[in-house]
Amino acid sequence: MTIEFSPNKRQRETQAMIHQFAEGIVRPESLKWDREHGIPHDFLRRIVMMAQSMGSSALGVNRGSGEAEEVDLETRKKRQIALTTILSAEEMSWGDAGLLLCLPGPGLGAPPVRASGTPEQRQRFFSIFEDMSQELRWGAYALTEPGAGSDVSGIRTSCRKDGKHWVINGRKCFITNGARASWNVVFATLDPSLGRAGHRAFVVEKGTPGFSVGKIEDKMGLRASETAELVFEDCRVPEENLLGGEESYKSKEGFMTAMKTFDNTRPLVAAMAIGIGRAAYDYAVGFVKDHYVLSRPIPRYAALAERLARIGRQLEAARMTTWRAAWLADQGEPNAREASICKAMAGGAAIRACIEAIEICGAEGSISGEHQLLEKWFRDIKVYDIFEGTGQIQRIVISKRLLPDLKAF
Amino acid sequence: MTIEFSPNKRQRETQAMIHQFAEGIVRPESLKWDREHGIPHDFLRRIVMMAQSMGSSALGVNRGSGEAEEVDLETRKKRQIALTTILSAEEMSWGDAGLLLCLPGPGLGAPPVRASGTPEQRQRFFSIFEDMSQELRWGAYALTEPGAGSDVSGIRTSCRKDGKHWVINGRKCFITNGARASWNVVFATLDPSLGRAGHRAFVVEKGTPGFSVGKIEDKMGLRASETAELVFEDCRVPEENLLGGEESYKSKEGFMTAMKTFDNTRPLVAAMAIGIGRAAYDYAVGFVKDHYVLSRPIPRYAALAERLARIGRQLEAARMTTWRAAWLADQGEPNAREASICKAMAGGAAIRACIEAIEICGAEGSISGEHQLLEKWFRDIKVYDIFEGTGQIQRIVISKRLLPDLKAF
Amino acid sequence: MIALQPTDDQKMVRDSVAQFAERTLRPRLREFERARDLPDDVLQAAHGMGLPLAAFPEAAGGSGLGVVTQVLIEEELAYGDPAAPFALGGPGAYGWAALLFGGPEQGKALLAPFVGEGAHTRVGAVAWGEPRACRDRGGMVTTAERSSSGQGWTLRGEKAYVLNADRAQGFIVFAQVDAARAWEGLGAFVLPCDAKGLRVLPRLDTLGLGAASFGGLALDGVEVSDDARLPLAGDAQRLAWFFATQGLLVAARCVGLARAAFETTRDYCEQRKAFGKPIGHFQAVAFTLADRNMDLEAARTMVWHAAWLWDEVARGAEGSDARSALLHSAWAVSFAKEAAMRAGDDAVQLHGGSGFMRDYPVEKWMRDAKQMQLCGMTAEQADQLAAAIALGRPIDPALVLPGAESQNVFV
Amino acid sequence: MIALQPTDDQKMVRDSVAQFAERTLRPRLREFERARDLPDDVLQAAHGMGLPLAAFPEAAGGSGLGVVTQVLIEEELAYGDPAAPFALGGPGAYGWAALLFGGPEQGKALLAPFVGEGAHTRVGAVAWGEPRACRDRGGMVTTAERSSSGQGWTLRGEKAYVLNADRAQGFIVFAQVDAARAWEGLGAFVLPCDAKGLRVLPRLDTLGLGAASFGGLALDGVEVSDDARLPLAGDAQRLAWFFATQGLLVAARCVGLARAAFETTRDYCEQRKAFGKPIGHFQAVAFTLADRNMDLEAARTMVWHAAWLWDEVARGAEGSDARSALLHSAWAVSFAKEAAMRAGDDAVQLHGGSGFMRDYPVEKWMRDAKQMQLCGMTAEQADQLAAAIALGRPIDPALVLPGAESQNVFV
Repeated sequence: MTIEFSPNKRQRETQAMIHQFAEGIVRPESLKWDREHGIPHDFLRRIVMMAQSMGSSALGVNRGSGEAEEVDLETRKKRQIALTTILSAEEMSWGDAGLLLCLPGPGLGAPPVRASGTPEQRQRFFSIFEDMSQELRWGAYALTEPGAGSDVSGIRTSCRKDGKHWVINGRKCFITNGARASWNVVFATLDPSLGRAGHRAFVVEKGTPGFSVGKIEDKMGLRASETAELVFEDCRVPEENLLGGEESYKSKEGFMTAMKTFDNTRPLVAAMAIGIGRAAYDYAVGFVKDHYVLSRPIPRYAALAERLARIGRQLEAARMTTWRAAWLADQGEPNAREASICKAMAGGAAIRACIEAIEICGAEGSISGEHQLLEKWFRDIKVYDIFEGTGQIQRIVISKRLLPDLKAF
Repeated sequence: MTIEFSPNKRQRETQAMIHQFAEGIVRPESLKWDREHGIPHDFLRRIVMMAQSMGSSALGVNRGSGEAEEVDLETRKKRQIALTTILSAEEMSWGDAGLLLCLPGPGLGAPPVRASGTPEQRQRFFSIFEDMSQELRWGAYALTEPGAGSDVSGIRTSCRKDGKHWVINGRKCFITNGARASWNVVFATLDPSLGRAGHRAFVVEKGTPGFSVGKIEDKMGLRASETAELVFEDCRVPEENLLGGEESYKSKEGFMTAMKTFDNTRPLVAAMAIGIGRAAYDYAVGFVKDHYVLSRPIPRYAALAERLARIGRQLEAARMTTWRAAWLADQGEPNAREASICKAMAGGAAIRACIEAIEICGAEGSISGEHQLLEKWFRDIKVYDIFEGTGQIQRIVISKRLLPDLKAF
Repeated sequence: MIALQPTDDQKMVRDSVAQFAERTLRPRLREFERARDLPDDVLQAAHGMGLPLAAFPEAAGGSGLGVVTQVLIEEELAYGDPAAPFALGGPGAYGWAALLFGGPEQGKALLAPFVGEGAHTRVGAVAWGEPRACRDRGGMVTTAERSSSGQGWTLRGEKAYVLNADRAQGFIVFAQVDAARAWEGLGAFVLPCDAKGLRVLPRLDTLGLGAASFGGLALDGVEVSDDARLPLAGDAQRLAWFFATQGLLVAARCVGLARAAFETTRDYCEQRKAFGKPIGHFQAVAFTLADRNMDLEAARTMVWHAAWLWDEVARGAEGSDARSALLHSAWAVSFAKEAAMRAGDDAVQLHGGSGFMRDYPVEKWMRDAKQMQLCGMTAEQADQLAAAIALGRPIDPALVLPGAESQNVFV
Repeated sequence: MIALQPTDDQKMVRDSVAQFAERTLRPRLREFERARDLPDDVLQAAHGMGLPLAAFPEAAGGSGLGVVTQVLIEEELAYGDPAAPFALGGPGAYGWAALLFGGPEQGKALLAPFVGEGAHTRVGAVAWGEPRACRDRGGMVTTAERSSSGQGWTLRGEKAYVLNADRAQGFIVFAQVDAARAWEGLGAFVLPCDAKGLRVLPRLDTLGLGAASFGGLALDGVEVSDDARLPLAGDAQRLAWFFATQGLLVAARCVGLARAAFETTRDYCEQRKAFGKPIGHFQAVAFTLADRNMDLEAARTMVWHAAWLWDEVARGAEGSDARSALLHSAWAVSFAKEAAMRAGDDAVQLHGGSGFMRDYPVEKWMRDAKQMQLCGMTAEQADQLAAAIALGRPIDPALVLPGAESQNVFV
């Protein structure tokens, strides 16, 4: 082993390719998508084609999560899958964070299916994404409920066995791509009093009787991305869609699956946040270069420089912890604490970056227009310190690992 | 009523007088006291004489707490006792915070005796401070124990009645002037299991059998002030020294006395902290004026200005909340939340002020020498966010008043 | 004397505004945002209460209630909807500029249209900002040149970040009169909205305060007479004075926003349960609420303090002094603006996922808070002002006044 | 490739230093502070391990282990006692300056005395800072003038904030050679401690790092020969390079201090009980620990990153680039220095009253942290450096280099 900080050749190429794509093709459309609350399917289709044509982890983010099989540790180490994914994710969301969430594919539904699905289920639910030339498809992850956000163990959506089906009743909210998804991984409980042991995860397919889509959320930001409410009224799910099959629930698996997903996705979300923060930082740097006559002394220069430097270093700090969490994942080492650290740092740093970048640009920074996406990033970023576990939740995770005797607050 | 921010004539005179005294007489000695761990008695005597000669609340701080009787609300409103006290305290501790703690008089022992003492006790314990021309005298307040700091309800020092005496056993620590005090107000418990109801407060006089002084603390700062450990081994206190007499303990009084003291003293401590913070701020301003050639552009000027302004405004913010807490006290209105707010803000702001002031002055700011007290203030200030309730404790108090249902964490 | 309680008269004004804010503004703030305007009934009500003229001297047709009363009003209005005080119209900054740079007489004349019948439809605006920095010197790109006739002035250039640009009947436009004197060589000119050569630029789409209108002006050789020039707009001290007072009013609105965000969030944290208890009963959440409550108490008292100093200056009280009023305004502005941003940010944070949804007001308040930081005077400019005073330095317009190379702000 | 684990060799070095730090330094840190020095046995042990020469190139008599290994060592030493790495003696900054401004040959010659027998008693020092700003121009007050003979130089002035001034056998002194060129007109001169006209000023009494010696020099017409001047000290880029690398080593020490404060405090919070449970089990306390732990992880990785970049530059790796090394050093310096200050501050805070007492190490760490912020390069200078690079601006010595008008630092 050694200490090195240079992405390998393939990673650098991927970064460069995505950056070019983000700058030249994504950014010019970004504001339109935000205002029209969505991204045209033909645009998404072009991306999918592009990715496929280039094969490899061209759109690392998407592909990284798109594989049906857990890869063995050696390949993982060799390909640095987690690292490659976060490097791509930062570039991607530097271009537009909404697009990244809209990308066709199993998305956040992938990790639980891959981690806990039976071979048959993995085959069945991943295969639909192999050819999307005719139709785009999505998978989604439905855990949050009106009454259970940070406290995932508090879910009330119920499930009971009835013959060869499971009957699900309840509501899920804030589900990314939940309405367009071909299937949602839905968490429910046999009996709240059983706590985590009572949890079950199901793959609920579009069109399942009793499953309907509630309201589509009107959000502060990420408005190109669909956030849906899912309604389950005596929704009958065939037993073969119980994730992992009956057997696997002898242990706490059900709930652990949810958690596992978080450990995998927190560095990814951190990288996305850093991408937005960096976009704001780059914008501010560019603004200063364009708007100020730097050839002569700017009275406020020193104060301005300090602001810029603070943004830059906070983002770099978050980036380094994110690299670390991902690197550990690729080493097959536990990284729960590190994953929470990078998520918490990235959320905070990126929000500060957007708040401060607007301050640097002054009134101009608050205006929405072509090539003026700063105000959009300000609207997009805030949720990155909330979903996949708020900053508070991350600190709870970290605390528990720092203080072994600490069970709960 | 009205909204006004001008101290009255008498308050302004007092401020000016103390400021002059602090600058001309106190500051030049300050470092010596710090290094020699004390202030010569003849110097303290001079101050006492001075104060008496000038009568009035010349040394508001000391006198404010020196009166045996609770003044009635009307006089209180008219004389603005609390406000006058904090205005004086800020000036005083701008000069030297240690001196303020060393001033002869009942000090922090005064509030509980005044609030809960019987007329006879008030007479007996306050009278000794009337004439200190021959001998300087102190009172002190002994609550904290090695095992009970923030958690004052956790005291273990025990007391039991034995004939006409109370027998006290235990240790008190971090007691300001505890060793030199003619009497200490000591909190003990009949039985920890009784909780607050079991608490009793005693006035333990110097020389009481079984009472001895443990180690004198070697501290980060405030080194001119004496911080003592007090040891009670079968210490026999005459029953007439039970503060308030048996009767008064039918209720939770005992513990409430301790709390009452805090409500009274928190704005005072806040003002002291602001005084130190302002000393650091003024030093930094003066340093910039002296060391920089302001007649020509200073490249770092804008960054420097921001630092200075931040210090100034944080201190002003703390000052305003302190004025508010004291003003409420003078109005006879409850001010527990406001008292904790100003204590928490002042501690934080003053510490930042000292940290940042040194940063502004650079290496020079870290050097100890005549007219170079910045490093001393840095050492003095930290404890102001700790004693009389840490910043965390203040926030607990505030939280409970913001969230009525919240009983404890 | 030190006293921290409004007079009975002030209480009465404040309470009636508070009622207006709670009953009329708060329930409709999303409606205003979508409409990008305040409806006529709201404007009439506000003007009926005399809010836009409260602080102006009686001599100039105002109610002469002073700045302290004004900040009490601003806090309540912003508590209802932070965008409302920006969208209310009336003389606003135009009125303050008229008095400050025109003097009492001219000021009175310029304020006249805003008094009495139908005043609620009248709006004044100040055009200060510019889109780009002047490349070759300090000061502004927009110029005012002596007309060929030797009489009157000709204005050329583009003004930006003008509040109510598309609603105002009258503008006070700042332009460079004497290029050589840079920031010291500015002039202020009164223009009617129908002046020949004056074009109002398209309204801007902003991050927050959606009900308020922000825009700009194009000046293609606008001719004005000599008496359209306000005589006192030349000196930096007075300009700093103008921006500090405008900033202070915005600071008061920041206090209102911070209070709205704090109270709404506290209530949410009392009701919302997680892990078996109200989230407010977790220390990390409770302490955040405590910190925001501290911000609020401090910011309000600082704003009161600065406002009181201005009233003292106005009535020429013994020992009163504009520099001290400037210093305390600067402190209040930077503290209150940052406090409002923290309040909005934490409000969304503590609401969790719901905070990000437009069903709740907190995401709007977070956007409004950021937008407000860019109105009147920024925290950075205020800090520069405070430091200059603390150091006994002359006020450097290039640091303290808004501009492409300090920070542009909406006026 | 991205990899974040020391090599086996690096681990071996780090572990042995860690052992030294825990067994020899930590238990005696108050002893060192009172003695205001490190005792001979400690110096011998450290030099026996080759610590002072670890990073210097083999060609110059060093161990050639590189900067990454050096920062691993610095962290461990500071973890033992933050003052130790400053008080260890050896070539230190003198060695770095010799190589950087003298070039490989002269550098090697100047480093020679620090290699081999009895080296542990030898100390080098760099005299950069000055007590007062130059009134009439940028640059330094201390001058180096051509001697009347036309041969050699004469140095006049006063140098301040010199680490090990009273211990060094040799100095590298910076002085103004060409007044007209201000910061670009500096020269560096090698002086023996017994040079005629050189007076070592009394040791200073500082806030923290008590075991380290800080002082100054008076130069009353010190004559030096031509070859005493280091040829490459002229350009600002190289000077920034020097301070950035020195700052990076201090940043590594900040990481060590932060780790010591964090671990000690975490343990305290696990044991200390209040309200019936360990105080660490209250969210406000636990989250503070979590935040300091985040600081620590981030700061360390940032320091590694910058150090790795310098090693890449040193070995002329493809695509390596000093500007990027400067940028990452600047980020690491400002982040680590602020992280250390937060760590010290919170350590005292969470220890409560005990934290204020000298029976516990935390109050010392808080003072040391503040002192360290003023060594090598300040966070403010680092931020100015980082911003200049981000903006593609030339590096302004008046903003980035220590000086009476930026911030003096101890070198």
